[in-house]
Amino acid sequence: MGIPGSGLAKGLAVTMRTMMRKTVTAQYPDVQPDLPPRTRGVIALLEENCTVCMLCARECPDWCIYIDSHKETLPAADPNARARTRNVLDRFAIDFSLCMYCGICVEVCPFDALFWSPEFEYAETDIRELTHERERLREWMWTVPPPPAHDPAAEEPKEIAMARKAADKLAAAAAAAAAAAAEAATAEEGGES
Amino acid sequence: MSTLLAAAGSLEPAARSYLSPTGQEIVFLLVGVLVLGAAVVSVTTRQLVHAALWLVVALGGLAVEFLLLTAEFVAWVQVLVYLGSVVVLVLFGLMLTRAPIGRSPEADSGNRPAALAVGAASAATLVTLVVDAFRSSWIDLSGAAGTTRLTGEYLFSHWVLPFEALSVLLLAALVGAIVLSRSKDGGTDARPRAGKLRTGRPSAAPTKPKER
Amino acid sequence: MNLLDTLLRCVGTLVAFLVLPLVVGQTEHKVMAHMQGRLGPMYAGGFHGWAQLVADGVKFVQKENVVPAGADRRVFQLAPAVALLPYLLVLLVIPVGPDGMVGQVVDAGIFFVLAVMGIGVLGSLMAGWASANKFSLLGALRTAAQLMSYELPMLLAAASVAMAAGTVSLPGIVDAFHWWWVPWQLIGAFVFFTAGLAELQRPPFDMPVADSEIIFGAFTEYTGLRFALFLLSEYAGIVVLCGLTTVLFLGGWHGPFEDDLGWLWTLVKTFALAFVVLWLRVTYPRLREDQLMRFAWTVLIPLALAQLALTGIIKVAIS
Amino acid sequence: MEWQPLAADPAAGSGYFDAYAAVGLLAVIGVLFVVVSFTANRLLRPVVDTPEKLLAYECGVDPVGEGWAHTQIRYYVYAFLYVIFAVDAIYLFPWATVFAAAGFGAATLVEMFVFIGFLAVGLLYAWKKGVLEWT
Repeated sequence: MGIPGSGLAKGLAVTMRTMMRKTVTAQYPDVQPDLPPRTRGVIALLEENCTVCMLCARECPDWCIYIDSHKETLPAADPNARARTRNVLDRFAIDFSLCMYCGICVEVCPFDALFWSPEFEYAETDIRELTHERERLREWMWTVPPPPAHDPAAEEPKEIAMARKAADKLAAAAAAAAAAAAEAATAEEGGES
Repeated sequence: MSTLLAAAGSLEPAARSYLSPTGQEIVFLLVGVLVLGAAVVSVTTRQLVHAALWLVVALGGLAVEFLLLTAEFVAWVQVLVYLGSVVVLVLFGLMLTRAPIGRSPEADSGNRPAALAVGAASAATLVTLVVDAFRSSWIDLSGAAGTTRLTGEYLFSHWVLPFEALSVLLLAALVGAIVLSRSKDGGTDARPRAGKLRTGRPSAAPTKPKER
Repeated sequence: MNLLDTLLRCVGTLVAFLVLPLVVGQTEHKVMAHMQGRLGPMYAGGFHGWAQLVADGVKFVQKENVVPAGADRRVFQLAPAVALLPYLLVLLVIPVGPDGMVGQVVDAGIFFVLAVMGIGVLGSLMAGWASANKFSLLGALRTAAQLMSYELPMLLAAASVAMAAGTVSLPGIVDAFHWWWVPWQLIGAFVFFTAGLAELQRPPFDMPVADSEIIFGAFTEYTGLRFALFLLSEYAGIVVLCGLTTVLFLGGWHGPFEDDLGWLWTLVKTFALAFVVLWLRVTYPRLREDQLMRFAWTVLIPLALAQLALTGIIKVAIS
Repeated sequence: MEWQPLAADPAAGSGYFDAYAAVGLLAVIGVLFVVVSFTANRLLRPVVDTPEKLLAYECGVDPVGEGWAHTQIRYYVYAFLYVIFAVDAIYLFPWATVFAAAGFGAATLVEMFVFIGFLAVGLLYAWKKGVLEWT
């Protein structure tokens, strides 16, 4: 900061340089945005997976998930067994005027029934119409992208790691057995000779 | 000197008729009526700020009158000093000391008759003086007599001493204004030395309350 | 000069008064956007949003005109015109090219310009007072204090040029211009341009309309067309300031091929300066109110006085 | 004393009254422009006055108190200083046009320096008194 005014000149240089650079504006309605994976656009429901466990509705900080269900008794397959009951989903709705897109419901769902969809253009003209029923939520399922591939540098998933460990152990045991057998064979040969 | 007088316009009585006024004279009269009207409204209106604004109209009309008399420089001085600063100063003062919108009867002082008497007396004096001094002489408006250059030549050849005295007067006014404006709170507020720029002072330091 | 010619020149001035500020405003949209890595308006008019301000004007004309219940109606409604018209009158006398390419030559020249521009303060004061809003009043007082403080360095710097040229007529000043005036009057040019910027309340001198403190200063209560007129007066002010700086300090139409393209030189210089105005707006943050006042009185005025002394001494030495 | 009547001044080109007639004409045109645009505005705009709309705007909440706030008197000092200095500055213009002319020269320069010197002393006094600074 030797010369007085050099800071001012630096400021001018910054804005001038920015003007010469390419802009970062995306012309949205003309050009669709390039959304990253796991974009939190809207929550989609895979109804078939839902067991009406109510975990999502209970964990939702905004209480914006409405679930109605009834119990249905299934006739027992075996006459000796008890009849089974099962929950049937009557209503699954999310009020997106309340939702704060925290994603807790997606996290807690034990049966992979809730997913993030990148679909974000679901504006309505009335705030009451932002409560979307299960049909709409099911439709959004089609827009859910396949899960992104694992990062090649990431740690292995636990299941695979355990399986691999077991397999490695088995392989090692097999190799050891083979080696022992081979040794025994050579000793026998040696004894013979 | 005589050249300058000639430039300032002939004061000889000329063979002019009141019955065939030129365009400039008509405009002059009309603007004069406007100025008079604005001035009367300015002193009679009961709304403080409106009075100041009517004063703007009156003073602006005067500037136009100067222009019509070819006193170009004086006209723009009128605009710059009276409209641009004196009236603004007046408005400033009014707004700082609560100028309510609408009528302000409490601002009415009881000495209307006295004011009227003083105003009438000074008007009568001025009218008598001007009528007596110029009588039926006509100013020759064909040459522009009030340009900046002519004013400058006149000022710096004949009126240097009053000009220098004026600077002393202005200095006195300046000092007086500062002394008056600081006499109330002088000394109570701890000011840093003038001319020094304070930098790097944290804003948490107990300073005066921020204005708005 | 017959009536038709005068009328044409006046209408031409009015057209310039309506078009040039829009050009500056549109340039501001785009320049500011790109300096912030954005694109700015892109739709109105088709090509890069060139008609955005025209569209804005159409919108403003159709907007409701709200006069607050507590306001002083007539003064409130009159204020935008008082703020706007001085700039129109000033634009008439700014010379564009040699040989009569000017709306109208007025012998008092700069003096006329500065005097008339000073009237604009009244518009702000009227607006602020008549709004019956304390923020407006505060903004009006700030505006008035700022305009008065910065008018003075402008007067002094302009006087310095008048000294150099020996005349106050604007075409006369450009006629007398030599290239070495630029370094000679450099301080004056800086003072004039900076003070003009402050007088227009452009950032970084936009304390009177500081939105984070006093909403929009004196113009808080204005809507629709009246608001648009205040904005128009701001941009017309940019045009006038840049045109004046060009004429007084940068030699107006002087440049290569000045006989044929003199008017183009004036325009190019004016728009280059207008670009600088926009550039400064994007780059610098707002000055604090007390810094603003101190800058005028303790930096610009002493500088202007120094420039006056320099001009006087050199002028007498060379004559 | 050498001076040229304005009509003969080539830079001016036209008579004095013609020049100001043009200025007056432009002023009339400007007023007409304002009137026409407001007439258009009156024809085009809606008028839906609601009491909320007519309230003073104070950051979106209901206005507190009245339309006047206590303000610092400091602004006034600047206005006062300007009046004094403006009177000073206007003398610069007639002086600027003549001081280098024949018959004036250095003496006039010194006269003006004395004049400005007094004012500069005033400015310095104001500065030293701390009127020009707040903090």
